[in-house]
Amino acid sequence: MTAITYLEAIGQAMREEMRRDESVFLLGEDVGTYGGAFKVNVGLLEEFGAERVIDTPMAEAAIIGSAVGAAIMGMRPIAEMQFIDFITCGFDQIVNMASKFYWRSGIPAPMVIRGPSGGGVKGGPFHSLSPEAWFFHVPGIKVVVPSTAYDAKGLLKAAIRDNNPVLYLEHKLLYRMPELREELPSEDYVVPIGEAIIRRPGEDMTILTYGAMVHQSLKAARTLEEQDDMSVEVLDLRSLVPLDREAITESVKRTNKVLIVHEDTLTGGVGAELSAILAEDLFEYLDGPIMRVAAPDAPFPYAPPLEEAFLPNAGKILVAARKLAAY
Amino acid sequence: MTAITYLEAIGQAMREEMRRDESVFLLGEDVGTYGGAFKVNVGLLEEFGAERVIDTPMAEAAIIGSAVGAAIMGMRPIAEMQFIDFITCGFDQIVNMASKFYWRSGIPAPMVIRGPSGGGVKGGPFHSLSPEAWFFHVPGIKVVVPSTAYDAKGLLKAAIRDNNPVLYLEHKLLYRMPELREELPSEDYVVPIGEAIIRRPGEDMTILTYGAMVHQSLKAARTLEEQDDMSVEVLDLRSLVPLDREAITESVKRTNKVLIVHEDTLTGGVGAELSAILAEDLFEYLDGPIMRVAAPDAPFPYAPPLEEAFLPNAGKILVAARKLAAY
Amino acid sequence: EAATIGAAMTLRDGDIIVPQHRDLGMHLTRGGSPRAVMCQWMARGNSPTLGRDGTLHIGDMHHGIVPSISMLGESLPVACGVALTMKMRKRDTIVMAPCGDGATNTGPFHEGLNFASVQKLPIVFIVENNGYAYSTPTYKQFAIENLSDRAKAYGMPGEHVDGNDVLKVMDAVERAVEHARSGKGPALVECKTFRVRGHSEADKADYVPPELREEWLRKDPIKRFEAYLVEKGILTDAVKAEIEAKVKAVVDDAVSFAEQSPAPDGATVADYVYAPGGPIAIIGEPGATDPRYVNALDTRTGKPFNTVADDAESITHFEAQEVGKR
Amino acid sequence: EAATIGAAMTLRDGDIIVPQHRDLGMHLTRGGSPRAVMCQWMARGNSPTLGRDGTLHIGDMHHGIVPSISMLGESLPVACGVALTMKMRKRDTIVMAPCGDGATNTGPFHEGLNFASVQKLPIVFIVENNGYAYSTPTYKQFAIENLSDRAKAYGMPGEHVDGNDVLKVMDAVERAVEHARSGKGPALVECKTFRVRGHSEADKADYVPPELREEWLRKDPIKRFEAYLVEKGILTDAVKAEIEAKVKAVVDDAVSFAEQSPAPDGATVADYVYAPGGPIAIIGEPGATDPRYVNALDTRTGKPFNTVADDAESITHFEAQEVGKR
Ligand SMILES: Cc1ncc(C[n+]2csc(CCOP(=O)(O)OP(=O)(O)O)c2C)c(N)n1
Ligand SMILES: Cc1ncc(C[n+]2csc(CCOP(=O)(O)OP(=O)(O)O)c2C)c(N)n1
Ligand SMILES: [Mg+2]
Ligand SMILES: [Mg+2]
Repeated sequence: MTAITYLEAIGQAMREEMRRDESVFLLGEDVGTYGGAFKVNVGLLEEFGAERVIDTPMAEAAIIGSAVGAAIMGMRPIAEMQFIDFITCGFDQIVNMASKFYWRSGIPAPMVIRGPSGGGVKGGPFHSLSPEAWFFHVPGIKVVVPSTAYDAKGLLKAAIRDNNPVLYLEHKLLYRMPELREELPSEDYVVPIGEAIIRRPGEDMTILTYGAMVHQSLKAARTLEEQDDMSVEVLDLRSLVPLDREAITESVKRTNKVLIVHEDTLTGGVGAELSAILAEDLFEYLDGPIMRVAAPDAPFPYAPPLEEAFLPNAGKILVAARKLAAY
Repeated sequence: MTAITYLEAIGQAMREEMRRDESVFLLGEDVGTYGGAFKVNVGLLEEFGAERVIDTPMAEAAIIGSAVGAAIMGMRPIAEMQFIDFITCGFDQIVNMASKFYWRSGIPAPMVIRGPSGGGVKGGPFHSLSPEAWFFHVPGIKVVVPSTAYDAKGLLKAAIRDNNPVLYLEHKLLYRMPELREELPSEDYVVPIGEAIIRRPGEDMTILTYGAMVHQSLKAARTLEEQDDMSVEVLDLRSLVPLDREAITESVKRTNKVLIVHEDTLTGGVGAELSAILAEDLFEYLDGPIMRVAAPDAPFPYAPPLEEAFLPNAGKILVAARKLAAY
Repeated sequence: EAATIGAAMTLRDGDIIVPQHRDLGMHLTRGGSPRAVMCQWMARGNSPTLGRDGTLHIGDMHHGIVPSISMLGESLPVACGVALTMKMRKRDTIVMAPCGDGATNTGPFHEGLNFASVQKLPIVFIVENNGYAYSTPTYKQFAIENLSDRAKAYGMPGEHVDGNDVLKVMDAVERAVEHARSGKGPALVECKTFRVRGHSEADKADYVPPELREEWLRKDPIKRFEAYLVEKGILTDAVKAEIEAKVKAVVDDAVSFAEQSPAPDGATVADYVYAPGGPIAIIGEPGATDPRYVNALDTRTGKPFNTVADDAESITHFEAQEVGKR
Repeated sequence: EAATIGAAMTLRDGDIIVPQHRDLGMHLTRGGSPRAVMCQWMARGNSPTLGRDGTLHIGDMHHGIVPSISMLGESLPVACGVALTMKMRKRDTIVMAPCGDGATNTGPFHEGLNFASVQKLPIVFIVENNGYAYSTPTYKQFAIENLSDRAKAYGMPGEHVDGNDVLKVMDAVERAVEHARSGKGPALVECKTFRVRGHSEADKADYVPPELREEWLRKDPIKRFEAYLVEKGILTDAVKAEIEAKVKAVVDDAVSFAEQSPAPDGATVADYVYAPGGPIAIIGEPGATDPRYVNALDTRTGKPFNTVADDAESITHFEAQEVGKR
């Protein structure tokens, strides 16, 4: 058994679920013949045929809406956005149709919406989106964000088996990252939706993060240990909806200092809610301000120097962590 | 001069701006002949003709997209959503087209998107939306929320004259509320975007709120004075983007306790960001947890007992305020 | 009425409708429960939406009715997904998806019809052209004479018919149904009718020229069908009285049932946002209503879905069949 | 190339184009600056987007080029707003809005074309049908032969033409332009062509049948036009050499200019999100470039918009006119 990439883990999850359950199918733009813009789906068309791996016209409302229609029939569609940025073109289908279906009718809509998200690959303003905050605010849809190959596979399987609409955000920067290659269990497994994981235990400070920023946070945490001999805990949320409040609370009660890190822009981001939860529930436990490291409130820029300045990274996390530690 | 309603104030603002500036025009579904679903635009078609008061097909992307096209030509379109809920059908035009236009090209897109928002009128899941959180998280668009007739007129005029896309959220519950009738200045005035206002000064606690909840907060504040002899300050944000950080900071530094109130659902709402800002910048000034009163994380329900249970109100604010005071 | 009911009359068991806000007749013709409709309008706790919604956005998959939402046009892509499932499951059932003249101008209408056509999905699209979208007359909505021509943009057959003549409607829709059922893909029928009353109760509709309304009132589909039945000697005064009595009984029953039904409990306001875990049945397959499936019953209540008439009110069902036979 | 350039050749001063990702030729034909294009591709600080974007999403209103975004189809409603302004200002100018075969399947395409038609807007829609949307062949995108038939759904004239014959394209588009300019409303022209290379540099396009590509390579629009010019005795080896030299000079100049241009300063990453206040000119009116207007100059830099060729490179402009005359 060989170590596989984050990208291959996603493909494996789909293949295994489609083999396991004939109600699972994939639809989207260029998902079949081409295998997806990043070749995530390579081999699926050959194995499952054009009826279960559907190349659609360029029409996000049709893709997501059809997924809803199939889901309420009891199928488990996976709707792929060629880039997650295009989810804005099917927005209404998600927030008004899919998310409210069970609540208003008792009919579950088990479906997954997935696609390449995030920046760091010179994608520019329309191919680098971190869309989680919009859907984090929409009751009725779950949101998961894998940061490792193991989770990429386990969370996608869990999402496919979930009876609700699940937004699965895969980070294109992690797709082929060599450091993320992993040997995965040969037997079937899922990563339950709603469980955060401590990537690095620590005593002096908790970093709450998810997605690609988990790796930047770990890098910063290592430096802080070496250079400042600080013990920083890194909690990978993995699932944003539902949120693992116990894990967050447990960690912050121990460390008493919190740094929140995400790639998405600052204002109104997921980090704001994390901070608000702590400021309300754990006020007595806080020994310092709740700090956030996130992208500035601007659209996502293309030019390397701008993208570099825009994205949070280990260096920026380090600065904030030291400031917080000194508090 | 007679006292006019919040709804009439909106109509007045459009009429006066259309008289003042021929580049201002209105487009949307049933805005002309019918005068809008709530008759906000009555008389405009008669005065300005079908070229400047355009009844469109039912097509939100066309409405908003056309507004963008006219705006970059130097016009100042007002795009009306029949109910603000339908803004989800034109979402991409707002977040990817309008909001990023100046940033990526240097070409301003001066336009207003407005429509009836909010609940309390048996509107049910698709006619009661508070959409501010989504756009609060989108750099490039401003968001204003008037709570009085004076502000309804002044903020709309400011929005129309602004050189950026502005989302103007009028609250349908306030449209004809008798208590909100006001005599407005006969001379031209605007309410500058970005300035909060203290609706009620106080020493013991600050309530940060906006829109219809301003009135519920004031009601609660009066009760707290009478029954608990507490002096509660109510700060009406009026503008969510840009946010009046000075006003917020100044107030909280004085009162040291903060209660955030909004009608929108809790998780990922605007209140989360307000709390996060305070937890980061004013940590030393806080004598208690930052509390929030908002709608539960569920779609907006129709039946009166459910709507009653769903919406925040003076009673719920009272409970939270007393809890916070007791802290 | 002629359009929505006439169209529904052409369907069989296993077919699925995706009705919109004007399609009460389609609901009832397909067995929709008058009690459920009344409970829904009165927002009772036992309504299909448990009081969450108050409009005709009701239905359940086991009985072939897809609940819609207010955003018009958005149901059409959903109809595609339902039909796609039928196609994948190699069924000979079809989907009927009606929409208004206004809805034909929405993006989802275009995306849905095009996708249906490319995938050769078994769908019959019914365009109920009633002359207005709220206050907006058709000439302010589109620059074509017949919305049936929009079918040409997707390579599907389209025809238009007098929507106030129930027999003509059935005739045209049957052709479309036949086309869809035989695997040739979707078809569209435009039913030309008129909204003689306001868009909603609040709407006085003073924007409608009186003579236009007069003209259409003369074309009243019910009166016309009635006259036809009388002429054919099918509808005697006795039969008519009998039917009216039945209908009145059904309505009275529904109203009093709804009036006696409880309002929803405010304490449940945050409930039912997420569906529970467990196996899901593919609707329409044998055993799909086995309680072990999460979608077999309404898991919010643990009871069967209640959007379709049960014995207590089956009279309507019978009613529909009656009309059906003629 | 024939489609986008041929179409652009039919325009006049004051007309505005809303080009998409394939329309470099349209940019240049309308005076777009090769230097700006190169700076944009190399993401220089002096590019039209100041390095914010790296694709052909450039333009400026004063020079009649609307910058587009990646979301295909969404530019069409925007084109309507531009044309609506022309109509309100009683101008005889028009908008040209191209899109691909794939984009014709999007909701905004439908909403935009329908709105344009209802409002009788002066727009010419050019559908560049190049056989594929990324890897998706037309038969997986729509079930019709000619996308020009989609015009029928909106009541606007539509025709299709060999998109690899620049003269035929100009001929057909001129008719459409004439129609739009005369106030009769929008018109659509489908140019049938082919994408002989990959969708992007990364795409090997191995999904395209070799023989199909071969067939289209034989129809190469440039070779064909060249042969025609030679036959007509317009294009002699001398003239050709001269043109090629000019073009090479222009490209070399653009490349070296871009290479010497500075990268954007990371410190500006949070800038330019909101436009400053002040009076706005209506584009195309006398005095619209008076610096007192916020949209007269690029207020991000305080300099004129730089998307159109200036004297230093006006050679291309001249180039376009040259070709134009023939
Ligand atoms: C996407 C969307 N935009 C706006 C509305 C508001 N609205 C409700 S009904 C209506 C008119 C619908 O006209 P039509 O489709 O012809 O249906 P009819 O009511 O005439 O049967 C409008 C604009 C809506 N429901 N959905
Ligand atoms: C709304 C939207 N969805 C998806 C994409 C991703 N995408 C980029 S190009 C492309 C194919 C476009 O095909 P077509 O419109 O024919 O243009 P062409 O590239 O063939 O000229 C797709 C699907 C997009 N740009 N916009
Ligand atoms: Mg209608
Ligand atoms: Mg193409």
